Amino acid sequence: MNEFFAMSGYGQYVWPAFGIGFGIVVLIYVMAVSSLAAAKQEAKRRLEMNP
Amino acid sequence: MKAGPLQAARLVMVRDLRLAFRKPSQLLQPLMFFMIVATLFPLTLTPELSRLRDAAPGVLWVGALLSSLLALEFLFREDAQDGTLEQFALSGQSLTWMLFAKTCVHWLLTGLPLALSAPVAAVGLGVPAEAMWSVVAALALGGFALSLIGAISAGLTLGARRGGVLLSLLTLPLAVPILVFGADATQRAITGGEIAPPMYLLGAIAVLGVTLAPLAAAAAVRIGLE
Amino acid sequence: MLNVSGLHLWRGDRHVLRNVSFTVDAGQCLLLTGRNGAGKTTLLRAVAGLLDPEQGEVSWRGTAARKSRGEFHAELAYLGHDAPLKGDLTGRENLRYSIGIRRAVAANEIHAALERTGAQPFADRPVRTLSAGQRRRVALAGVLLTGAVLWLLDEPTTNLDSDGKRLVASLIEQQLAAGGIVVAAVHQDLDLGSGSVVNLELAAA
Amino acid sequence: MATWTWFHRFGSPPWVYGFAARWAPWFGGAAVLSMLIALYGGLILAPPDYQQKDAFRIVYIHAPVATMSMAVYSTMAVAAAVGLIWRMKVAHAAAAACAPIGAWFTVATLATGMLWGKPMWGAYWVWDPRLTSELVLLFLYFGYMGLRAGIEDPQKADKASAVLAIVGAVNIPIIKYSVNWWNSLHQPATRLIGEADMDWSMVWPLLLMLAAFFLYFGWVMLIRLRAELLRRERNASWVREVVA
Repeated sequence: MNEFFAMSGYGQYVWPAFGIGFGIVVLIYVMAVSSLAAAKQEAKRRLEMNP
Repeated sequence: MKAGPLQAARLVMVRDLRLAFRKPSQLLQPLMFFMIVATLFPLTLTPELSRLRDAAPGVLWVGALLSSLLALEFLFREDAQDGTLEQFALSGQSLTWMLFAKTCVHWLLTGLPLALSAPVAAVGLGVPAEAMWSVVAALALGGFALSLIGAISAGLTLGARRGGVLLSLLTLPLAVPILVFGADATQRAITGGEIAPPMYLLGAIAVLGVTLAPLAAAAAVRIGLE
Repeated sequence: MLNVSGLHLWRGDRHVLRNVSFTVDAGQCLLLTGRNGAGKTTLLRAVAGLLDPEQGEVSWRGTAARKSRGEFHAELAYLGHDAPLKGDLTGRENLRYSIGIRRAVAANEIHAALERTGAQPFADRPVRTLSAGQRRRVALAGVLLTGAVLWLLDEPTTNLDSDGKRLVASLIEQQLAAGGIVVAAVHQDLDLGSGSVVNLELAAA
Repeated sequence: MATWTWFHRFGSPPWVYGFAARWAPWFGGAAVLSMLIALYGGLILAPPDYQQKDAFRIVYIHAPVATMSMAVYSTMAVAAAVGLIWRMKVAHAAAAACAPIGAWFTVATLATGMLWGKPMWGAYWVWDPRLTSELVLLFLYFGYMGLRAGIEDPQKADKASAVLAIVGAVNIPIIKYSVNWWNSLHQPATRLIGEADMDWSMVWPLLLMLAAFFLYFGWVMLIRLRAELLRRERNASWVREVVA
């Protein structure tokens, strides 16, 4: 197992690369969802303001 | 009798040149800016000509780009504010040709004088005398391409708030090829190499720019006038 | 000749033009009235083709203006709120260039037009030294010089004295008598003695 | 006839909104599943590279995000052109939805490229032509988003940014060519992976990961598209029905 995480000595590069890469993948998703939620919220607010 | 598109373009050029010469102080600003930039490099880098010579292409081209950007902001903005650009768009004439004319004037007033006076700055950067013609030719051609690219971003930022910084943000990435080929031509001129290959590429970009940039600028200006 | 049908236009969040339709024929004048913000300027700019309506169409001589923009604009003169003049040029120079890009124009023609609008006395001063009313007179001379059939005028009498208001009215009358069309946004009455005048009141959005 | 109906449907915001809502979960599920399989294949099943040892495994994240950074720009430019030519609101909304996604993919490309560069070149940043092009691409995205943010009127912002996207798309090949030219003057070409001698067990996880990222892009793009449509159509009656 340790051998797997060591990545033949390149672990300090491989894991951050995957971490940042998939971190951004998650980030893009979270931002998309929150942008949709914000747009819905805004539309609801307008609906309540002038029904 | 309706005027032809070339007649209209010629009149726009005459008008813009006349307007520019009514304000001679503003006319010289890009040139002076370029000279100051070129002076700052020896002061911050090294006074040794042999080392400055290596940096010379970069200094000349970054300086040219920045001073071209400086004047770009006024390319369409004043005409848009006083309503004359709107009248161009409603004249029944090709806006593309008229904007091409304005872009040519921008080059005549910034790119060309800058290229012609570049030897003064180049001497101070240790560029050998025999390279001067090539330096001038590359800056003149590259400056023309820069003006064409810049016309698109100047049109696009017409409708934007804080147009100044945005204008640079839009123009700089698009100008990368011009800088690369231009600086390479200058580099080759300084080291006594063959400048034809990068000059051909610079020429190709200018030709592409002449055919496409005024069209894009006209589309951008029409959007900006809305 | 000028036919506008079912125009809808939004500016950001405001539905400014709601289903505006009208037809104006040769020799007719359309006066647009309505409160500030009712969309008079927007309508004029949409007719001129400066704004892109969401829905609806402007057609000129039976063809969509958007499709034959060059021909339409060659027959159109648009005068907005501010006189479209360069401050560093004289009135005469301004006209030489702004008309020159449209058609070949002789110096005596410009002179005659400036005489008609009473702008001749100050036509050789830089425009930035002129008053707003004087600029408007220079700009009106420009409208005359275009020789356009269709005039779109946005508040043509602003900044003009009573003398100037009469001038605008008589220019419009002459344009109508010659078979032209005028669409003007106004908020005070224009005393048009002759010619057929139609009113269109825009409701505030 | 059939294509025309399709074209018409994609021009209708409520239809596209519903379509996006229905399809996004499928894209999402397929993307996550294939990403996990590809990760297993890339990190565990694939043998280490004979030269780069295990460092080569960065390819499984770097290559997909790099591909996407370009693919998203192309999608954006095509959508922008469709919006401009056929005056299609949905296409403009799609272009707007692409920009932040593409910019983040570009950031990911630069970050993973730097982490790969350190063991291979001995420095986090080397002016490698591919990384340099990515950097310029990031500036293009910044310019696009800056222009959008700088123009208040949404329709005007749509049209102006569409012109910029098209100009950028024409320029990208020229930029790439110029950067390659510039690089060849100063240093011999560097290659991050020996593309020629990859074993199949190394290749399939890469291909699967690429497919996974395309699906993932479809997923997040559909979500963002819905948000853009809601914002643009906030006065339309269908929006009232959707949120009520």
